[in-house]
Amino acid sequence: MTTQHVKVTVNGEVREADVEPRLLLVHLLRENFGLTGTHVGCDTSNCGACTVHVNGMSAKSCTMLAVQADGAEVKTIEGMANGAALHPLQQGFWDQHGLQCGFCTPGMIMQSAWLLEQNPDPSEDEIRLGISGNLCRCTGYVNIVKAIQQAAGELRAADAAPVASVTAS
Amino acid sequence: MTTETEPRTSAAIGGMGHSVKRKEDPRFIRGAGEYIEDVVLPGMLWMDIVRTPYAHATIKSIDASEALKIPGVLAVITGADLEKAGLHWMPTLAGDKQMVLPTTTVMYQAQEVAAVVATNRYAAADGVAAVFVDYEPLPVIVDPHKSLRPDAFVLRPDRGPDKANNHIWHWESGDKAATDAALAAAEVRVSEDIYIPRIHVASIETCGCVADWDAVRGQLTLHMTSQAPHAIRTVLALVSGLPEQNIRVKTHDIGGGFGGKVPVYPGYVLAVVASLTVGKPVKWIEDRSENLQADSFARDYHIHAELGATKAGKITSLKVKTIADHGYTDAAADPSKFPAGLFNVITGSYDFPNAFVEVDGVYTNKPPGGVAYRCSFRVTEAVHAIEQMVDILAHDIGKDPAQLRMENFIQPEQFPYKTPTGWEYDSGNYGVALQKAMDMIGYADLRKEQAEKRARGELMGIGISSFTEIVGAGPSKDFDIIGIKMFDSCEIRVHPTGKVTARIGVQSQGQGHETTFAQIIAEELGFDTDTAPYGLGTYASRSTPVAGAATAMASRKILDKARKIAAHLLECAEDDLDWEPGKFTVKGSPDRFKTIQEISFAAYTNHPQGMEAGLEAVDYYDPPNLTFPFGSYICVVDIDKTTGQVTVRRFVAVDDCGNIINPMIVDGQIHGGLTMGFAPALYESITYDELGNNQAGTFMDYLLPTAVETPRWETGKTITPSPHHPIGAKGVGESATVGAPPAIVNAVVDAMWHLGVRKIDIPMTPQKVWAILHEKGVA
Amino acid sequence: MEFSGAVDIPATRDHVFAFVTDPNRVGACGPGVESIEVIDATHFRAKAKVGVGFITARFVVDLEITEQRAPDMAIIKARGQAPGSAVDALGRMNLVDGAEPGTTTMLWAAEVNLSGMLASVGARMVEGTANKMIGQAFDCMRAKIVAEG
Amino acid sequence: MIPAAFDYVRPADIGEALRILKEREGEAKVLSGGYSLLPLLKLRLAQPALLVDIQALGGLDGISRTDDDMRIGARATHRRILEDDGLAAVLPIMRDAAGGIGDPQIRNWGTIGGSVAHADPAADWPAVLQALHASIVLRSAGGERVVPARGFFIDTFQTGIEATEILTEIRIPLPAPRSGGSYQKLERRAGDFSTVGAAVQMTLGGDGRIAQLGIGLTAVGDAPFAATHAEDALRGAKPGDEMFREAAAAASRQSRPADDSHGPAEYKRAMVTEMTFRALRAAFGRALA
Repeated sequence: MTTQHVKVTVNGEVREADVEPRLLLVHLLRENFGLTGTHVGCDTSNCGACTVHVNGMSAKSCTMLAVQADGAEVKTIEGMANGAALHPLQQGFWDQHGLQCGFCTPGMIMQSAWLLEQNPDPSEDEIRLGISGNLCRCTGYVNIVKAIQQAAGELRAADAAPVASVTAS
Repeated sequence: MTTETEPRTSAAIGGMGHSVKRKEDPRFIRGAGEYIEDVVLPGMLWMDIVRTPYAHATIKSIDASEALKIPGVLAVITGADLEKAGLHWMPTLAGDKQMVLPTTTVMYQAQEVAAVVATNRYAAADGVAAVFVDYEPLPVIVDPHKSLRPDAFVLRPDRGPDKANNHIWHWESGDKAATDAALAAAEVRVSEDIYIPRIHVASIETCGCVADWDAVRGQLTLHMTSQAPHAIRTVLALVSGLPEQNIRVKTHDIGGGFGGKVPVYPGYVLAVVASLTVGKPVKWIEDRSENLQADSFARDYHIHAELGATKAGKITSLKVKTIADHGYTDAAADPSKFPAGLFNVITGSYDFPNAFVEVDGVYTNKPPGGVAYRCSFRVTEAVHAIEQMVDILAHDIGKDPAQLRMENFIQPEQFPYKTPTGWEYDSGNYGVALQKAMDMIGYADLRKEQAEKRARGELMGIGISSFTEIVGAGPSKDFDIIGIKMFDSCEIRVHPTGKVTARIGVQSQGQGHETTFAQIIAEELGFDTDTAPYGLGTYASRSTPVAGAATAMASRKILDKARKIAAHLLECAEDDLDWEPGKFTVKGSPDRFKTIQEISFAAYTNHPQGMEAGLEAVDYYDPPNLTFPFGSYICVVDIDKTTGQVTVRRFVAVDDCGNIINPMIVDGQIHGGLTMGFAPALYESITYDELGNNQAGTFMDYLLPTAVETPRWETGKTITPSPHHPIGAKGVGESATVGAPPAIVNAVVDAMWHLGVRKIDIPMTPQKVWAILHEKGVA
Repeated sequence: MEFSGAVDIPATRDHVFAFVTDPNRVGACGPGVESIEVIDATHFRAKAKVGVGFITARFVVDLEITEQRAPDMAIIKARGQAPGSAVDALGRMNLVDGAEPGTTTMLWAAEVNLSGMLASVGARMVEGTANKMIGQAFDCMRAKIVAEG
Repeated sequence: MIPAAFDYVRPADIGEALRILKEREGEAKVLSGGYSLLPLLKLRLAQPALLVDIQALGGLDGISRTDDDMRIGARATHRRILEDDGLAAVLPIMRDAAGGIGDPQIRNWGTIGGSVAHADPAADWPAVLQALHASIVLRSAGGERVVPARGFFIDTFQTGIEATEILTEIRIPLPAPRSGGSYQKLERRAGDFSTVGAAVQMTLGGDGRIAQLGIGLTAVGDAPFAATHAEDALRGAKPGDEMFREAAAAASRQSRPADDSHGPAEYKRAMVTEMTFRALRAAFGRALA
């Protein structure tokens, strides 16, 4: 079988692998790179559990080939926290009980992060539309919406704060 | 009954009533949960499964030669291979049997036919595509009514000449003669056929396992995503002949279960066989199509219900005849004495003397049915029927459905209440819950709005469901599964440093057990804990009612000993001590106290002479009765006449699950349960064409609701503690799934009743609603 | 799925009958047929790549002439199998004299059953596709018979 | 679900891409965003020998305006089209359609060219291009040809693209003043394929009558098609609900839906009437605005 070399910057770190062209990006992340926070839920690009960012855009990594991502910047759930400090979305999901079994959560957080980059102050309708490509079977979405709202508020506050106080914190 | 309670413990202790943040979440939000697909063992191989396109066919031959030529493919396992070892059939939890792999005949589309073992999942998939199976198709039965006809072919000749038909079992409850007499005498009779289709739990994580056979130690470890690891272990022991102590079933984080991860699927056994064959760990993870086409299903109940009442609207009798489509084998996970589960809770929240229920289980060419879908043992089916029948009666006699319910509810002073089908409801206060829901939603104003809209030709409906759930299986005199009693246990050990380890018998699938069980211990003893599992598994919302009770009882045993130690330390009599969570204080001397941490240390270092050291206790809780959570839901829908689309505008859910351990988690469970009631009401169903092809084999056609359609749930509570439960709790994870569908159905019918619409089966898809409106000349 | 139709062919019934019951001649008109293996006078096995656009599946098709009465009628059973999918078809053909002397009208009816993955995920395209393939097959037969003269 | 094996190339420029397509004619399949193709590869319903990924080809993802038309690069994503204010100002129907495709992730990666070349009868763009009388630009080693969208969609998953061609651009004639368009989609749930979709682009004449009209329908035939009977009924007519209803009924009669999980053909035909009526009304409203 022919393999191709791929080089991907994942969460800021350059990672390389020789892969079959048919290897799905999600399998490259999970099996070659050991980043198992990204999950597979449906195979048909409906559930969004595999959502990651590729070159700053949210993508369903089960519907993308590893070779398509060659040369790209990829961000996964493992890259969201800054050491011990949780990303505001991670904090929001925890505080607001925005998860139960946790399986859809990484994809949900990655999609929400992309949503808030596009629209820092979304309405509830915009949030719900923004996560319409991510299915959750446990929560009924109510607390997920609250979690995203909490994070949006926090991120806006951080943006509005003077730079000095951010660096001081 | 109250509607709110003040926590007894401080926020720092975080006992019952506190919205303690979940202890399990930090790993999940970082992507550090460990689900079954994340398990990687050294030298691990992959297994993939060849499945039949035919729903019923003879296997003429299986040719694996091309598959074995593919680089990486190591073995292909067929039914013939299993037959040599007697592994081709396995028992089901319901006492039927199921094929691991067929040797002669496939019984449903996507049934397992062969397993391919390879060095990686891509090669395994290639191997599956290269196995050539030659089939001779046979006639197919997908309709259980046809299956019962005398001229129907026999699906399961293996059951022997005594059972040469497709009828599995008959089960009945109540007094038939009295019910017939009451119905004959009734001033008003209402009868309807109600079908609840096949649905699939479709947890976002599919099923899978890693089987690891250690030939040197003779030890099999099965890593899996299962709600019932102990039942799996028992079945594996029965099938494989390995002694139970040589089998270890290890569950990891579970990406949703809802009942779908209780059964033993052939894939698990195949992975075990594969590991035994090749001597290496073997991983099998099903894909979504396999999950939707081959895993066990819920519902598929064909119900005929008849209600008798007075003209004034007092219900006098209920008679129900049901056909339960179980597919080609009865693999339900019901308690052994209850082949139709707790379906005879069908008299619901109402006080009437006569009821008779009968259910017949039937085979068809479909995958095994009868598993839960976030519901206790057929209670959803029961509630679906009674709540629709009550609404139809109300409409027929021209009485408001809320009023009719109020007039027929079992009244608070009637508890404990014996139902005509033999259940003893421990507690309830139904009218208050319904009134609260009506107040929250503004019922009277909605009825006015509806009248105005109807005058303008617009379709708006209001639907109510006042359900009674039944959870906490169960008392061991009645409840076992393949002989295993359904008690649950908790073992608590307090370490000298005041840290606690608790081992409980239930498996979390996202309900937050790590947190809520810690809260019970905090409530009882005043400290924080870590937990680990042992027991029969989580199904039927039984974690809190059964294992939660065990946890409280074990805590109380510890408290008894702690009191003795405290008396010793404080040099006083046990009776002179006051307890509050966290410390014992000498009566009248608030400065003389010992904290539970101090007592814990003393238990190992300074315990009274003659007392055994340590501080630990075990409790096997065998509940004296089940618990009966209830609630009242009200739903408002608008219907687009031109397209048939139903929109749930508002949905108020008032639940009573007794005393609440963690309000935040309870609300989360209710939101989720409501969504899994909403989904089959409007979107989800698995249908089959006449050849037995599953018509919803991917998420493109099996429609899980997204955040866009899902209503913005409004929740409220009443609190009626269970009188026999140590902490007065009941269990809540499924109530909403049970209660929600009829509220939505009733709302849709209510919107169209004036057009002559009496009922509509779920899912109420746009095309179905439109067809009705079209027939009535409205669309 | 049931399909039926009638095709006028400018050739005699004997000629048409001989053509449609000869796998080596009629085989090339089967949708996507890549090879035909004659097992005996009434049993054949074909390999065919069937699909629409770039959506295709490779089928192994077993054909059997289950009944024939020259030059009037024939019944053919076909079973095609591909990974995860199967197709079963029963075709019945009656030949009658056409309006013009020396011509034949072929009345045909087919019942086609699809099982497995294609039936589950491809339902919305199956009927139209099957209809077209059958139409193309008969057009092909007609053209070949005419070409044979 | 695992695709069958294939080779993959990512040519750096269009010349190289076209050369590869020529060399591997019949075996190669162009890969754009991948959101239509990959699910089929994973189901093994498509097994090309070679994927030619055109992501590195420059200049194919722009949206620009000439004196005559709007030009949308084949690799413009649904999201880019959704967010382009200039395009929405001229052709609001494009925003209607883009916003209803799939979900946010799919809109981030799926491209208009990919969708058009894929020709799923339930996809939205093909019907919109019918209504707009758009043209499709196809490039091969031999040069470029521009073909009308009407007639381009031959059948389910079949178009007029040759195996050696790459779809590079969509051209939409600039609408005259007093024009409006609308795309109305009926779906079972957010992110679902259309049950029925109706695209209408209308231009009013100085006399207030309908001067030009295009109607395209989604998911009710083997391929997306123009509802020419309805167009004929309305061209030159005075716009109004009654006329719209009649025309919508004509569109319905021309449609050829199949029974499937979205509903029986009868339901779909009724929905063609309803969605076409809605689109006509909305387009008319926009033409007046």
